[in-house]
Amino acid sequence: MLTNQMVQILVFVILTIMTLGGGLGVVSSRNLFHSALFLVLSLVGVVGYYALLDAGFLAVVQLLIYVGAIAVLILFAIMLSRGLMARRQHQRNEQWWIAALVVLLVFVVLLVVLGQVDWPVADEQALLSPNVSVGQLGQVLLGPYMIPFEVISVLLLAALVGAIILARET
Amino acid sequence: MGFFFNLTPFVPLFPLLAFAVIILFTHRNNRLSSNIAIGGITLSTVIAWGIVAATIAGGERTRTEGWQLSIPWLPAGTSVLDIGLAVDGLSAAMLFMVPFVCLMIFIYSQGYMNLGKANQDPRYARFFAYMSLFAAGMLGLVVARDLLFAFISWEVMGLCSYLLIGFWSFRNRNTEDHIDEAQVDRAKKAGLKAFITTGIGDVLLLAGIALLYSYTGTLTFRELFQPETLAALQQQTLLGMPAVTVIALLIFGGAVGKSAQFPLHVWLPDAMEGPTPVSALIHAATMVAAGVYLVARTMPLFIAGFDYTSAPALYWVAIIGAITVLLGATIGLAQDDIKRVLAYSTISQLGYRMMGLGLGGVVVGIVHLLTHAFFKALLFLGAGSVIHGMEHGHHAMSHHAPGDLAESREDESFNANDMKQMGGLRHRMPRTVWPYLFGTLALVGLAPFAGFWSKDEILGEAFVGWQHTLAIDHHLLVWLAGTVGVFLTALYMGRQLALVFWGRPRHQAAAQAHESPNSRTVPLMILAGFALVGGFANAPFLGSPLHHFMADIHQASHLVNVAATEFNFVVAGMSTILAVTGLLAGWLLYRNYQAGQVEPFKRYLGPVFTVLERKYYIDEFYQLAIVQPVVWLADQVFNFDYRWVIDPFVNLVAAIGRWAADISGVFDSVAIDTFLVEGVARAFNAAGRWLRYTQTGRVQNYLLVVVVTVLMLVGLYLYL
Amino acid sequence: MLSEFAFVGVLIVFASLLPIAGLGFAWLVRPKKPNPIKKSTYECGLETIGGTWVQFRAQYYIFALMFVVFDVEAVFLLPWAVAYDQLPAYALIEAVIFIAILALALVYAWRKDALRWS
Amino acid sequence: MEATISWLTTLIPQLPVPTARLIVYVVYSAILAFAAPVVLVVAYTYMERKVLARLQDRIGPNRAGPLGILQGLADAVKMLTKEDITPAKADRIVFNLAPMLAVVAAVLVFAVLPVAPGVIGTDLKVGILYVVAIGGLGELAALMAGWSSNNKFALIGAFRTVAQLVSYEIPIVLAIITVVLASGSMQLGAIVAAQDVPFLFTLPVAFLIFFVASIAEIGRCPFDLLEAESEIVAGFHTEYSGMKFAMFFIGEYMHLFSAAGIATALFLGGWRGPGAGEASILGVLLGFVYFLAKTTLLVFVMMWVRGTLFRIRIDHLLDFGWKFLVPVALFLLVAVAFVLKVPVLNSPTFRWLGMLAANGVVILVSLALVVLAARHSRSAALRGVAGVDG
Amino acid sequence: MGIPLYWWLAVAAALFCLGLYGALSRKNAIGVLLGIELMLNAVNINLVVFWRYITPQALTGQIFAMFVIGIAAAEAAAGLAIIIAAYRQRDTVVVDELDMMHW
Repeated sequence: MLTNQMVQILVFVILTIMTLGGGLGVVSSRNLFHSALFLVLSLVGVVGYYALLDAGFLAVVQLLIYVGAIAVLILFAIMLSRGLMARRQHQRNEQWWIAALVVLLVFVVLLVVLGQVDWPVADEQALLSPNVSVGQLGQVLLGPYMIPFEVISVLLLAALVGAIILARET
Repeated sequence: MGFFFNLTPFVPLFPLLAFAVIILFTHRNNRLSSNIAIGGITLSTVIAWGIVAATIAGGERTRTEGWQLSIPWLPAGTSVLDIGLAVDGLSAAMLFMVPFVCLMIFIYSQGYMNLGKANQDPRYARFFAYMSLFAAGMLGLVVARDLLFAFISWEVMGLCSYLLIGFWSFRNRNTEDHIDEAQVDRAKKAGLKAFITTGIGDVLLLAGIALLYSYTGTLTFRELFQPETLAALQQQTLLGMPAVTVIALLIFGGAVGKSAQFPLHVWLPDAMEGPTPVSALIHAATMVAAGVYLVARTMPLFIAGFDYTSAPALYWVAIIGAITVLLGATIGLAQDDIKRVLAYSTISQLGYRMMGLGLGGVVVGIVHLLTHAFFKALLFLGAGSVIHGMEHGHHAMSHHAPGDLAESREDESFNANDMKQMGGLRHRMPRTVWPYLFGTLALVGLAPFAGFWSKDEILGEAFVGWQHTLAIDHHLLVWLAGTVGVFLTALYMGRQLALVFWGRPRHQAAAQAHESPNSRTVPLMILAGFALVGGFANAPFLGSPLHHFMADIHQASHLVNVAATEFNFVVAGMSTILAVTGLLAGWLLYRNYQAGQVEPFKRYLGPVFTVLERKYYIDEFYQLAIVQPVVWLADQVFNFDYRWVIDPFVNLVAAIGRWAADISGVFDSVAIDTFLVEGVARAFNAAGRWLRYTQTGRVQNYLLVVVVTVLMLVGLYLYL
Repeated sequence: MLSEFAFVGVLIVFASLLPIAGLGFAWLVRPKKPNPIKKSTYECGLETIGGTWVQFRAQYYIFALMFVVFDVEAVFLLPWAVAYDQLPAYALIEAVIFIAILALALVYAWRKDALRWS
Repeated sequence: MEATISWLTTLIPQLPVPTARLIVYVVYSAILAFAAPVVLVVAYTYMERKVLARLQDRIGPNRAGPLGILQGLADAVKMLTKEDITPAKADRIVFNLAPMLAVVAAVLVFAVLPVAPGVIGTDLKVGILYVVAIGGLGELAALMAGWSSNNKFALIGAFRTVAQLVSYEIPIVLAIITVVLASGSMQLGAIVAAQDVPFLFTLPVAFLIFFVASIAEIGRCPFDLLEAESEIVAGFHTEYSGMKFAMFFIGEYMHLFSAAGIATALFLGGWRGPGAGEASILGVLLGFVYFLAKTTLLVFVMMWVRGTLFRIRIDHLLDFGWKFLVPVALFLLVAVAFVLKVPVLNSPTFRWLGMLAANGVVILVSLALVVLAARHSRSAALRGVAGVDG
Repeated sequence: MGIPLYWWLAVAAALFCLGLYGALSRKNAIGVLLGIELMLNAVNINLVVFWRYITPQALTGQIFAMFVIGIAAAEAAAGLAIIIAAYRQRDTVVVDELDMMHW
């Protein structure tokens, strides 16, 4: 008999395999194109996480922005720098082993620290009925977070202008 | 009438809109642009005067409680910063003056910037845009309901002063034949100087505002001046003083910068590198008035916890004011540049206002601000007219004498601003001289001109204050400084009149100077009218009406000196005698001054005059004591990095390695055992390489270092 | 409570079964006689010259760039659109400012000829 | 779906709800993932051939079965038995994954398609955004296919495809935001429910933008540059053959259907029509028929367009997207937002009329601007000629 | 929620560490960028998880995640443009060879 929790854990495990496996692929693959595809896999896993966490809007946004837009951008950039694809080269620099050690240390420290904290988890009732409507999101976004909301458009404009200046063939 | 109050936002908004429209859309069409600017300020003036009328009609209640509007402006997560506008008696009084004087100056500017002529300024439209923004800033400050909006307006003004004072640093040298590099350079430096010097004050002001907000959680004037808020502020101590006093002094610091009080006055005389209308705007209606207005507005903070005769913050206001009066007036004696004399006179007159405020007299300070605005705008515009006349004369001179063209073109000694090259202009510029004379008399403080009433009230207040105690305190000091100041003012103005309008022309240009066109002389005449009658608005024998109009606002706090002082014949008589004496002395001494002579003051004062001429060497002192050390420090830091420590160290390591290698070479030839030698060399080499790793230029190395460091910090935090 | 995405999960499984089944079945029935010529790169019958990685123009990248920017802006506009009825009138002004900045980006790209395919 | 689940639990009382839900999900998934693609592809290819043939004064398929009705089946068998060729230099894994991803992406859109009253895979709160987001997977599939083939044509085709897809996704999203603004929800069910008057009549400009951009999104004529034979052979799937090619083919036709279906749901009132409703089986069936009819009508229009218009050049294509559709869509969005905040228009009828008026203004202004711009550029060109002559 | 909070945090930490490793050890600038994207996503997972488990009634976590996604998009756009420009200038995207700031 499948209980709700078992399904959730099963889905969680599958998503984790996707996400972390994808992440591992990103950092270990020798072919940059494959790296980028692994990134997509990993990000789709994150989409699943968001869906599992009842953040439906974010899940779709993640799919739209990361998979639909950023991944395409990255793939374009990879294809545009053709030298990368032709030359088979070592993908790791010489400090990779130090990096690996340090990162492992970071991971252990994080696990220990995260385990020690007593997280103020909300009560059962609140956990069961999270505040998820997109309309409420919009109200918050245009209310208290109005300034960041406007600033993000300025940021994007700046990024676009900068990127066009940089990427244009003159 | 109350209808006008609801239009208050438009008072600063119209000039702001004019600015936006000019910058964004119409900047290619010069005439349209300046007309938009004038239209904007005209609308502001109309509304502002409507508000003034409404305030007068509204009676006491309107004047004390006024009208206000608040807009939730900056929602930041959970808290919201409000921003708002308010009108009461004090702002209404300012609203009467500011937009109107701005309007006069704008109209004058149209002629001054040579609209439609061949030598029209290449950045004509931009000039009007900046002027509009400047006016918007000042009007915003006047109608501000809280310190936040006041500060924003304040900074807008700071920016505009920078842009306008340095306006001619971009002057197109191809079309402007008489503009030389040095002048462009001076304009640049003057703009920067104004920006940085006032910036010092702004930082203090911002610190004061921040402190105030952290203590009280509000920046709205009305809430701040609630007795309980003030009482709470007195309870806090900061640096061994009541917090409120520290805050008041910080706010005063801002005013010292903006209102050019000693020791931050140095920017104001240089500010006349900008076009003359800018000087008029800065000296009369906007910039320097802002500081005075702010102090008047926040007066309860200065007094809180004390009586207004003994509040320490006020004491310093009075002292600084007194110093500034004497400083400005004495330097003014020794300047040759017509605008510079006026600039120092402004500094001196600002000192008067601060003295008035320092005695707790909000009203007297503001009244002097108002009267001064009219006659100083008049004087500056008059000076501009004179300068233009001189330039015109210079131009005509070279034009009419074709044989001398080459010679006169290279006439390096000619300076249209130099009073010593003028003379006898009363014949050449009959329509400028009378307004100018009116302005002078108002400035000197002769009855019945505007300056008489406002200045005498400050002196009277000081005198009465002294009479109460008969101690040697700041009242006496203020009175003495003010009275001496009256004499000095009369002296330098007498000198100026004699040099500019009397005597014989001391340069060919003066002999051929031309009267200015109507666009310039008409504003002069209007302003002259105000200089003549403006003082009656608060004349004691009319019952000091402005006192009732303005003073009520601070009555809630029961702290501020709002009572009108009785007309004091001793004070008035004394200052009148001194003024007449000074004026006559200056006039007599300089009436017959010839070009090239040693000037009379210099003859009598000798080295003292040189000190005055060099403005007490304050600029030099700042250069020596502040600018150079800062530059030096920057150099040292650079050297530390580049020459002395970091780079040499890296080089040293390399040198040691090389040296060791040299040794090893010798060793090698002598000894057979090369293993050891190579080992040493390798060790040093490795050391050098290792040290160089700290500067690989590779982002990822740096990132790794960052991660490791963070890791170490986390470890420290967790386990220590 | 199962997430509203549960059905999507089930559908993903079945949707991937379709091509797997199709390809698998085809693999069973189709002929398999590879030879080097069949497996060469198709270039209208000619021999391939040079690598596949001819230099592409950054033009493509700029379109992707525009797309990213507009996509993000759209994502921020959607909550606004959904909540629009419950929002006060200033939401219109906020959004107009937002869209104006977005339009500015378009105008910039347009004026810089970044959108021209030449 | 919920109705079906409760029906199932009443039918077999001992069945627990989660299991019933699973069964319903599995059955509906199977229908969407297996039956729907096959039926759709067979039906629409047949329809397209017939329609095109008639438009070109031909008969079309007429051999396999009566009226050639079995033509689709014959094609399927042919595809199945074709040899599968993978180029030697291809990246095998990615090469094989790409067609699968294309099909999966196409099927996933069906999950939120409200095909009949109460019949929808899952009525996501963010349904319409989900549709757009899934579209991104299609771009990914094209890029993967183009890259892994190791073929210049395929790669250029992939670049072009993606450039076109991303360019036309923006007007689509903007049109969608307009609809969301008018209906106040991203849920497709709610959008359908909000259309007492179909948005086709209140937001005709949004519909036109959406429809035109949709044609470009699915890469059909006149926007079929992705497979411009004369330029880049067959685009990103040049190297594909046999069943893998069939996968792209299936994906394309499903895309056609889902684009028309989404347009139906957004603008034509979805399954709504006289008599349709969730109350009875008949109402549900009627709704399904309405939905299918409206969708097929849109598909037919697309085929008609294909048969009538010629392929446009890529620079014109991108210009049309960025310099016409996007500005108009932005303008429309602001105009509709403005209308919705005008306090006078508080009754639904007034709101509809207001929106219609806004649409009218937008289209008139933009057309006027286009005419002006065209006149300007024409006169500039004429001046240029005159200058050369003089 | 059937899944303990700690699992989520551990997964996010793991993803973050993978991204960090990628950013530190990749020779290729685009590879570094991919690592950074992974890290950003790890952060986002944390934001959403904290929203879901600790403050499910306040939407701050989701809003922040949205902003992070927006910023990530801007970062990717500008970063990749820089890489393309660098590639065009120096014909390489190997980070070690992009050392104009070296010594």
